[in-house]
Amino acid sequence: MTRASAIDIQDLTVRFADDSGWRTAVRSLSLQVREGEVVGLIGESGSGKSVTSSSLLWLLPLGDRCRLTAERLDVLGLNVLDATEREMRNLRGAQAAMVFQEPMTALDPLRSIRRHMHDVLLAHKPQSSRDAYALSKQLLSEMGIEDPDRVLHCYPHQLSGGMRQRVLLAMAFSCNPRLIIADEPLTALDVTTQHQIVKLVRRKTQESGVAILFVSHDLSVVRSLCERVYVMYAGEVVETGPAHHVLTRPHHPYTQGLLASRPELFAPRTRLDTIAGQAPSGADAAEGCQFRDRCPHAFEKCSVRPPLQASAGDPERASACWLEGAI
Amino acid sequence: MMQGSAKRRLMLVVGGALIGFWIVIALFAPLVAPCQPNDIDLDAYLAAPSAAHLLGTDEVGRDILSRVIFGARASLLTAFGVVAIGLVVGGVLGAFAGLIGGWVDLLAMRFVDLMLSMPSLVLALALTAALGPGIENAMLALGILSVPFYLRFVRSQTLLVREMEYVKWSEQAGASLWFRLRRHVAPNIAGPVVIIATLHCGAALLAGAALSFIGLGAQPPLAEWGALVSAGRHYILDQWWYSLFPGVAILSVSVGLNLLGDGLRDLLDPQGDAS
Amino acid sequence: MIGIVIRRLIALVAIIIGVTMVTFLIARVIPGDPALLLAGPNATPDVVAKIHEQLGLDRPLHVQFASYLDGLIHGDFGVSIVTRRPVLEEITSLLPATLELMLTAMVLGLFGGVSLGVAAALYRNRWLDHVIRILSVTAISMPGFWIALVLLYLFYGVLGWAPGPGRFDPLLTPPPSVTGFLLVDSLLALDFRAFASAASHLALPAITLAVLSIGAGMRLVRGSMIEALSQDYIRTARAFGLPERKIILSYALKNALLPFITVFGLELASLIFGSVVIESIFSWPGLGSFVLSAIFALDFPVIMGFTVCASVVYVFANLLVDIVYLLLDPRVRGIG
Amino acid sequence: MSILLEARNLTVRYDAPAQGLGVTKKHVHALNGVSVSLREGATLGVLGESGSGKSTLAFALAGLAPVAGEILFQGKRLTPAVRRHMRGAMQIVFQDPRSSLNPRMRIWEICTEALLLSGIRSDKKRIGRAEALLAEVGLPVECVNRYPHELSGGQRQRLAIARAIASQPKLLILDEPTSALDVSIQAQVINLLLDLQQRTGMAYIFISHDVGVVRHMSDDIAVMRYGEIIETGARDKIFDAPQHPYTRELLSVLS
Repeated sequence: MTRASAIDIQDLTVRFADDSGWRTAVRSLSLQVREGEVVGLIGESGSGKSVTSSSLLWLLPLGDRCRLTAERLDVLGLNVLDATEREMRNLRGAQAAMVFQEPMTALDPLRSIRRHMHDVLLAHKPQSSRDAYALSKQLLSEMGIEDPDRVLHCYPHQLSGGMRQRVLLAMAFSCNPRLIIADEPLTALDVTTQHQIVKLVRRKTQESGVAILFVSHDLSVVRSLCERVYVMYAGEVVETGPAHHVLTRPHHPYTQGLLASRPELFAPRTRLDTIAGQAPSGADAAEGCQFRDRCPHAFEKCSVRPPLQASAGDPERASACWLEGAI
Repeated sequence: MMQGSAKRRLMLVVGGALIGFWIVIALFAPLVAPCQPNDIDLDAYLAAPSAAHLLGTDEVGRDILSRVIFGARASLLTAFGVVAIGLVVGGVLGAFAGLIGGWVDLLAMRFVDLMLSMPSLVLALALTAALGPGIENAMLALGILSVPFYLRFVRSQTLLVREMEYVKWSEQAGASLWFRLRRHVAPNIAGPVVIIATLHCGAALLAGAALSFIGLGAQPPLAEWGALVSAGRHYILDQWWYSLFPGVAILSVSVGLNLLGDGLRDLLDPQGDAS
Repeated sequence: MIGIVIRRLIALVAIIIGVTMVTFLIARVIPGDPALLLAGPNATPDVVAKIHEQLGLDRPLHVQFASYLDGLIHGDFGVSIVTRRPVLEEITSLLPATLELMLTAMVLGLFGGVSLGVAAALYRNRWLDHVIRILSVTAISMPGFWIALVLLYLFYGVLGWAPGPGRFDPLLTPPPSVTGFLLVDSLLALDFRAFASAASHLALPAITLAVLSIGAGMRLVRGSMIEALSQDYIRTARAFGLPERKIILSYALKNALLPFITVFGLELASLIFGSVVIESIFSWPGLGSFVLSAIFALDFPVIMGFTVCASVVYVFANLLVDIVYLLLDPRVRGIG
Repeated sequence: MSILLEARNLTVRYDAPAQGLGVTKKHVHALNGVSVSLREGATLGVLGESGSGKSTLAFALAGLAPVAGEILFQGKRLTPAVRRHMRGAMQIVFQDPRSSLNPRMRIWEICTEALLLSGIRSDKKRIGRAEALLAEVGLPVECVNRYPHELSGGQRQRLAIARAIASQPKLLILDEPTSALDVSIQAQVINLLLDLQQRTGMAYIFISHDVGVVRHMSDDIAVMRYGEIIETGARDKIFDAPQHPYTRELLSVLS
């Protein structure tokens, strides 16, 4: 615990309004990423993982329809809650960069790759456009792009999804950030392309010592890439700990169910274990454990919300279940 | 949020109320109007608004309020007529072209491309002039020239829905063209078509009034809003009320139709607040 | 890219022939017999037959059309029945006045529409947005001829800020004609009194014409700007710390203006129509007034000539718009 | 067991549109000489990445794409006339349960569309059948009168399955039926499909990019790339000893 923290979230709550009322997307969430650490954030759709990652760089559409409260929201030592617009701009891109899920729409269709990259480089460090070009070229080759000159002159629609994601990664690494927030960066890609990008990210992290918050729903990718993991369900962290341990011997019934329902674990053409029912739809759910309606172990005490408590046998691990350690 | 849906409802209510108000006025004009629209009273020409004539009188002493009230009939009928001609002819041809495809579609689209590459209001001007001035001819000209617009819109909507997976499912399950049109395509394009027709109705009202204003539409002594504004233009510096009130009538119906159209669009597509 | 332009140019020729044909049909077939109109109600059949021969109306329709088309190609639009002068000559002599009016209205419409639309989008759902939206609905709902009268009453009749109808102060000497645009000519002659007079006469009719396109323009720009601002690439740009100014101007606005460009070409049609309706109100000595009087004199050569010219200008303007679009959008640039 | 479906040398060519977004191509081979065969009651898994032509294969088999080649179903050559005659013996479930359900129809209307097509017009009969179908796919019966947007993603996919099995088909073409779903919901749908197959003896063509799911569902597997089948055979053979290097690359993800 000697390393300084890259991300420090305490008690984050984000609520959205729609026609039917307020909906809690993230509920008193706490999360830490230390400098140089690769941390996974796992959850199914609607679990609040993308909202959490967007709130770090203050990219939520805050206003009448979206409210955010937190006890602490620090990114690389900057208090994001009170930061000025200028401080945020210096943080974004330069020290903390973000990569998104959809490489197909994350780039402006009317701007060439060269101008995209120059925009980022020039926004954070005044330099000649010749230098920016040389740097862009180098960054692209580091991302495994063989003909960076051609790619730089392309427009986004001329590149495949995998290529675009490489470009976005190159942009993310362009100012030597200390933190990268990757929001489902692989989901829209083919399996074989995913494989290559994972290898690339792993190499780059080892080289640069950047901290990564890797948001995903893919258990196997997170297990192979991350040191620690947070598992989210219905806006809350239900379990956390070293990735390998949590994703092989989960403590929380939800994580257990999630792992058990993967077809890979079963003999072909047999029934899978499933989590019954479906996640709460978000309109402010009842008090207590959000998972209790789907949980095989639910009992009376579950009507009170269980805190995230450290595991007795392993202080690195914690889960939000009254039966922690017992199941 | 609540605010959004309340605003949407407000637009619908205001728009609907304006249109409803004028339709009622047009239907019951003889009951509502204080005078006959063509009653001449040469002693009270160009009178200012007063208790006897709420909106004043024109150059031969006709009651302007009554003429505005009766004018609703001609003005609204023209606008509705234009939309009806365009919608029925263009809509049927468009749905047909979209579903049949092939060379029928190709031919129809070349024709539409040609027609839409011309300035249709200018053509309407020439066509009305050729047909001879008159409110029916103005309506006919505007209606005919809006056919390609509806044809293209209904066709594109039909093509869009045709490609949806539920229509594909129906097709592989053995549903006939007619079945798919009736069960799947029609219910799903009805909304957008109604919205477009509502908005176009506002444009048609303005175009019809403009033709009447320049003298190609309604002929005297027929009361029509555009013609009323036109008759009052010579007195605008002294008897401003003459032209003002029929203009306000046009404006209110047109605003009503636009609000109604926008409100319906928001209702159909609450996310896309792009109007 | 060049392929597309060539293809569009070929299509253009077809469209112009089509336009001419439609106009021709409107003028020749629908009203029945122009000779009857010309000869008046009391003409004897002999007179009518003679006019037929003179106008070439006794020949088959397609022959008539071919000869009309042939005339057009050689710049022969026929002779005005009323003024007895060649139609083309009339049109070219009146064109500068109308063009000056329309271009001014277009510039006003463009700037007004884009800036108000962008402002509404940036202040979405706040009071500025609501005010702009109400203004835009009102603007597109107002009949142009009525706006003209209201403006004339207010600014000429009541306030006396604007000069009365006409294009220029009759007591001043107009600047020597170079371009035919009074604004430009007076500046070239360094005659600032003439410029002030021309500008003040131009103000009301230009504003009247511009109101309609401002209303439509701001609706469209607001919508496409909101759409553009919600795109993923805006979020990417923010996430990489680009300055907000840059995000709005280089990323969002550029994308938002693409749909606006196409619509702006289509707006030209309502400007042409509007000029016919409005010019006579302001006694503007342009094509619109001329055509309007031709319509009531049943001066078909003029009506046809005007319709054909307006259509050709319109078609060309839209071709230009398409080319600009091609230049701006790399997604279609590479094709064809 | 007898052969249910035999497709020989299927080829689908799209003329790339002259104008459009993306790269210009002329004559794209979406499907290039593909042959598959399927026994009654068995499952053929089709594995491929985006653009491999696997969805085009589904469309071609369902008669929704202009296809060259020959399809034999229960020994009969499928022509448009034969297809009309055998209404409902072959059905399809699409990937996106959002666009595959008509938003303006009620749930009972959606899942009994096949009945209406086969001439059962009585609403009462259809509602009764709809309730039975909903129960069969594990949807609450009280939602017969609702609209699809009131259902969750997993429920919509159940509804799409109910609609497909209403005509008691012999073959169900499943085009990425679980790809839009979360893992925990995906498992429920997979179980449903396995149960249905066991109960009714339907054959499946199961199309997916997910190696794990395809392996779990299939008896035989065909691996597709660039509109062609590059490797095909029994599941265990493909997984234990993949021949083609691309297959090996795909499967390496699983380990």
